[in-house]
Amino acid sequence: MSLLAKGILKGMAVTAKNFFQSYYRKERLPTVQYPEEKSTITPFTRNFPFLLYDGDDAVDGMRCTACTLCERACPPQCIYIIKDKDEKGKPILRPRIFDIDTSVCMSCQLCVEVCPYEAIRMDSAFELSNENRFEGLLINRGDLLKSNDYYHALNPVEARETDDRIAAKNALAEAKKKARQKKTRLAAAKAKRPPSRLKKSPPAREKPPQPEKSE
Amino acid sequence: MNNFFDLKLVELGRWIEAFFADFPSLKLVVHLLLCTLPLALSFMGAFAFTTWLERKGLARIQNRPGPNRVGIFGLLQPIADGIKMLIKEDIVPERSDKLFHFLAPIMLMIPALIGVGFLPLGDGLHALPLDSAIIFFFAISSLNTIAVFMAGWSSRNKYSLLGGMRAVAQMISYEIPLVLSAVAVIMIAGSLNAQEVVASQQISSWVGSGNILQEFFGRILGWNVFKPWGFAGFIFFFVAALAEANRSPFDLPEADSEIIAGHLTEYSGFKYAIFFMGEYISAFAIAGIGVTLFLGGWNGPVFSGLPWFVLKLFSLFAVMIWIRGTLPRLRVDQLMGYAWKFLFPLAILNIFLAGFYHFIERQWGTAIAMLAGWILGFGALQLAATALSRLNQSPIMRSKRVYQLVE
Amino acid sequence: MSPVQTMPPRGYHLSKDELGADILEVAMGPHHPSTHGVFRMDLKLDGETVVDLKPVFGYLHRNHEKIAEDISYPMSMPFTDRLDYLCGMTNNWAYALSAEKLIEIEVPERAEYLRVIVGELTRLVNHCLLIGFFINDLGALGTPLLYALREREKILDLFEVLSGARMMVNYIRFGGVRCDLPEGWLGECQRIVDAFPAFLDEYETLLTENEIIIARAQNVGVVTREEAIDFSLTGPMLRASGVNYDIRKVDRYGIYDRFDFKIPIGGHGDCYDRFMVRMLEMRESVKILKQAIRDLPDGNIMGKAPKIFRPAPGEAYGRIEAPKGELGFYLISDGTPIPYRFKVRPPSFVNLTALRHMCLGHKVADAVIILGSIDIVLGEVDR
Amino acid sequence: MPQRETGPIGDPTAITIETTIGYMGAIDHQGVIRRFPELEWDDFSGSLILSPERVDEVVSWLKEDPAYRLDYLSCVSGVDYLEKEEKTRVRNEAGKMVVKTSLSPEKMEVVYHFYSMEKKTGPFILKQRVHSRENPVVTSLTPHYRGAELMEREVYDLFGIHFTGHPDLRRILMWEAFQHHPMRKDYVPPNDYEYEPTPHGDVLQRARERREELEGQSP
Repeated sequence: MSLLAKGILKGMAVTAKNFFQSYYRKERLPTVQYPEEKSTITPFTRNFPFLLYDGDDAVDGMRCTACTLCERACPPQCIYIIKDKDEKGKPILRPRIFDIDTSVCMSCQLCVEVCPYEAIRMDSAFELSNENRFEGLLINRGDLLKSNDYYHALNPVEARETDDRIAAKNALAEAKKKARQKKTRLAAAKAKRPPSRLKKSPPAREKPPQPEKSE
Repeated sequence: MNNFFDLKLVELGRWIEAFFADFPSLKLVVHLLLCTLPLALSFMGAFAFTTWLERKGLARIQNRPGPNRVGIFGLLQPIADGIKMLIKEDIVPERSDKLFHFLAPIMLMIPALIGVGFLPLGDGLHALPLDSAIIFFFAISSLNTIAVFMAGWSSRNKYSLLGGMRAVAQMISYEIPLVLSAVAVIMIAGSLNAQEVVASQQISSWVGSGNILQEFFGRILGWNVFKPWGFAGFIFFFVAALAEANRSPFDLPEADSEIIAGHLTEYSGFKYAIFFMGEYISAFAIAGIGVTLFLGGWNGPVFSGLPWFVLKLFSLFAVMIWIRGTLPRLRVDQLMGYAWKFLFPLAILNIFLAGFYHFIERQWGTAIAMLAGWILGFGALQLAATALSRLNQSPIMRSKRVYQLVE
Repeated sequence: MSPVQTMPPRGYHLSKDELGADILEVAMGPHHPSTHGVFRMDLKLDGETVVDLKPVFGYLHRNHEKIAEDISYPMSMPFTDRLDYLCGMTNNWAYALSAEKLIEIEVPERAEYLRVIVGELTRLVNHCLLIGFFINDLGALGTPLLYALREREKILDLFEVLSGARMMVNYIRFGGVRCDLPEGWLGECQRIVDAFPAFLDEYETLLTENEIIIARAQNVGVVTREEAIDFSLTGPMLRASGVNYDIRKVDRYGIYDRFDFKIPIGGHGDCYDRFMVRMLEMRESVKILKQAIRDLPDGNIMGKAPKIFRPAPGEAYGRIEAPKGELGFYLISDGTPIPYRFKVRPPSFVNLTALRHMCLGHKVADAVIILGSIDIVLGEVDR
Repeated sequence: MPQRETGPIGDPTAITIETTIGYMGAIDHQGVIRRFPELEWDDFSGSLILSPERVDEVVSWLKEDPAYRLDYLSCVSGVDYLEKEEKTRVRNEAGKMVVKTSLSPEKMEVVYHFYSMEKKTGPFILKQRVHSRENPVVTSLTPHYRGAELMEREVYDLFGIHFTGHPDLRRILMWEAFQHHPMRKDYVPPNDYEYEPTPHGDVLQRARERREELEGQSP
């Protein structure tokens, strides 16, 4: 160590520069003062999942069909689904209970990726503190359901793409249905078939692709 | 001349004392209180302000805003901290030596406050105007070694013990270059009296002359730091003072990345606050004696007295903060080696240089002496420093490293 | 090379009787400011000198391997983020690489470029943080650390825009990457990469010539070339000892053979070399990034990955040059969608083997910086 | 043949660093088979299967032989095989892969991945196999590669495989008082967690059921 400690003086010049520049240069003072100002949340930020519904009524417009694909794909197993039934006990393609335990959820987005109905998306809300650490962090169906408009506000690009995809899928399903109807009509005209067969083919929109049991 | 502020303060003191003129027994008490209480309170206030200054300064160096929640610019942060410290639980380790654990912060606080009393704050503002103030100051300030070791030993914590051991080794070692660099000043000033040391640091032939320019520079150029031996001595003194006050880069006793907080590990709440305050006030005291010895004390152009002293004190502290924000810490063996193998010989050499400079100054007059002194003094010091650092460094560190970039 | 003695001969072992003094046993950790997590070193000190050191692991042990052997292959991907939680991208990549070896999926070119971009950004992130903490261990009060964090933050923001999360990215998939770049991302990335060398210059002015850092870090914790290979050290630690071995160059996984970059090699194998090798590596990463951004082709981002990942029975060992060293995943498949054996070869865990050897005979303060220079993350050491 | 770096550490000028390095070369397995014809060579995984007695001899040969110079031990992993009916793909006389069902006995393996830093080749896989799960004992490679020390300790801890010749064989990730070896396939996690009522319990129960269901499936 020489008396003229060159390296030390150089370092001190750097810190002095930083000290003074922090008063007039933005990049030298990047702190965000949290409660007053919030750092910009990008549309792609993911935090916890939410469920999408179309239209105005949250329950009727629900896209989720309770196929439990997301439940199976969830690595920490924090999704909990029970299928809905109508009064007669017949299953309806929609969850009666859809819970996500946010204290367990690790925001991995695998549920979003496996969902074939584009029904589940990631929210970027991050202020989720709660007084009750058990029930408070368990988000149920009512709180999870958000409208498509909310999704459009959250991430317009992706939401538009999703809408286009669904529209295309619906159109395809519609076309198929029409074709099938036409075919069956033709077939019915040609040869008499038992009506039960007709009844058996449900509209393609509601038919889930075979859930991958092994996944 | 312009030490108006100091004179008013002294007058105020006399005025208050005058109320008790009829009660001889009370008079002494009041006199003592007037000497000590404002001093203690103002230094505690300065401590509070400095914690804010340090946090803010460090934060700005580190590109963050620092405390800004309590009060404007976070100025009330020290008060909030104080309240927090007061209401915190005081945890004493189960198997600690409780008496010494309790006494250690007090033991640190007392010599720090006494040391402050020796500082000549202004013209006539001097709580303990002893003739041998400087030697007393060094004697008293070395007592905090004991306090730190008490804290380290009584906590019954291995980190505390390590910190205490480091503190003893470090403080005793750095006492020597500290005092030796002060010896040069005392030798030239010819007195151990702090006020006389301050008075010696103005060019007396210029100061009383009435010429504005001479008046102005007479009060600056006389400072010891503007003499070759004084400049070198100031650096030695400052380095040793950093070590004495446990400031970075010599904060080994409380090295947080190695031994957690050293002797402070087992302290919490109010005791910790006292410890903290004691360390800051001893840092103040040692910076104050540095101001007195090398930076001309309360001397200054335009006006002299307390404001100049405060200004110099805080500037010195700002440099300490700046250093703290920049430098990493030395290792314990390097620290000791630096004191004994580097600072100590250089400080001794510096005493001889001071005598030499003083001699030629008297013989040939100031201008030639300054030139010759600067050249010769600096040449000698630089030569010695280079030689010492060469001797102390291992050859592996001397070579410049080259890194190869390969495919 | 003859078989070396198992216990290092360096340092010294003194009994209480030999010295006539007490040996102080200090448990440094698990809650210690500079053990970088919950790690413990049981030190035996003679004064300040380390005479014996025992690393103690397992405070963060989650048994990641056991968890992964219970769930299907793709479901382990988010868990790999949590291994070395500073470098989620490279962990993803290493796992994807091993799984792709197992089932032989073609990765499209654009995805390979994206992997290189995020992988090298991760290297910047990790080295920034490591160097900051290393200097912090040396005792600088946070200033270099905070400068490094300032720069790291910008890259983490990029990651957030790209993948949705700053650290737990979960971005790379078997056969590609999860999503394509958002609009404007590449420009922003280019801007940050272009500005990065300025930061490195400032940082080097601040640190590399500092006499205290030189005195503290040089000749401390020396690992010679032969020892480094013998200890299975990898990454910057190995290269600081003078071994030219970078898996990016040796294996040329992904598309690393297309880029022009060099490997910095240290000559002394001490803490200062490890620090400098990382500094230089960052510059090389910037070089790679510039080339990758320039050459990024259009096209698919996902290869033809099967929907159900069910590899044939077999085994695969894939390794990449993660910022900390060789990160390997050893997968054994028994034909089910669940891995039969899932083994992580964590670089920082293996690098810790040399800790005791490096620390013996040095001071306590050196033990701290040696640990800092190894660059450990306890999520990875304990898994 | 790249020149090997020589010279003492501490002298940067003494280091000559090879300027070109090629792709990672594959290791010529035939040489090993020629040298140790009696050893079992698993063509399927490309690995040499050893019984613990031969380890010292084989490994020191691999390390010293100029054609191999396996100086770098990359990874040590334990594998636990329960006794089970196994379907293996084998090549029949016609050269076609057919699935053959056989009862594979219980065994434990320690898998070593070697590379050569000098020759930039690898990996070479070596498996130490023991046919006992009760008290498996294999030979430690730590005397040959000090890098194996912690990795072998980990295998010992998680699989319960003893390494003879290991200097410091203690548990590493689990605590000393822990009884079991959690990475073994028949390890059942004890149900002694600090229990707190969580709404998550049902989910976990269903996950467990599904796992059992999955495990019941065959490929």
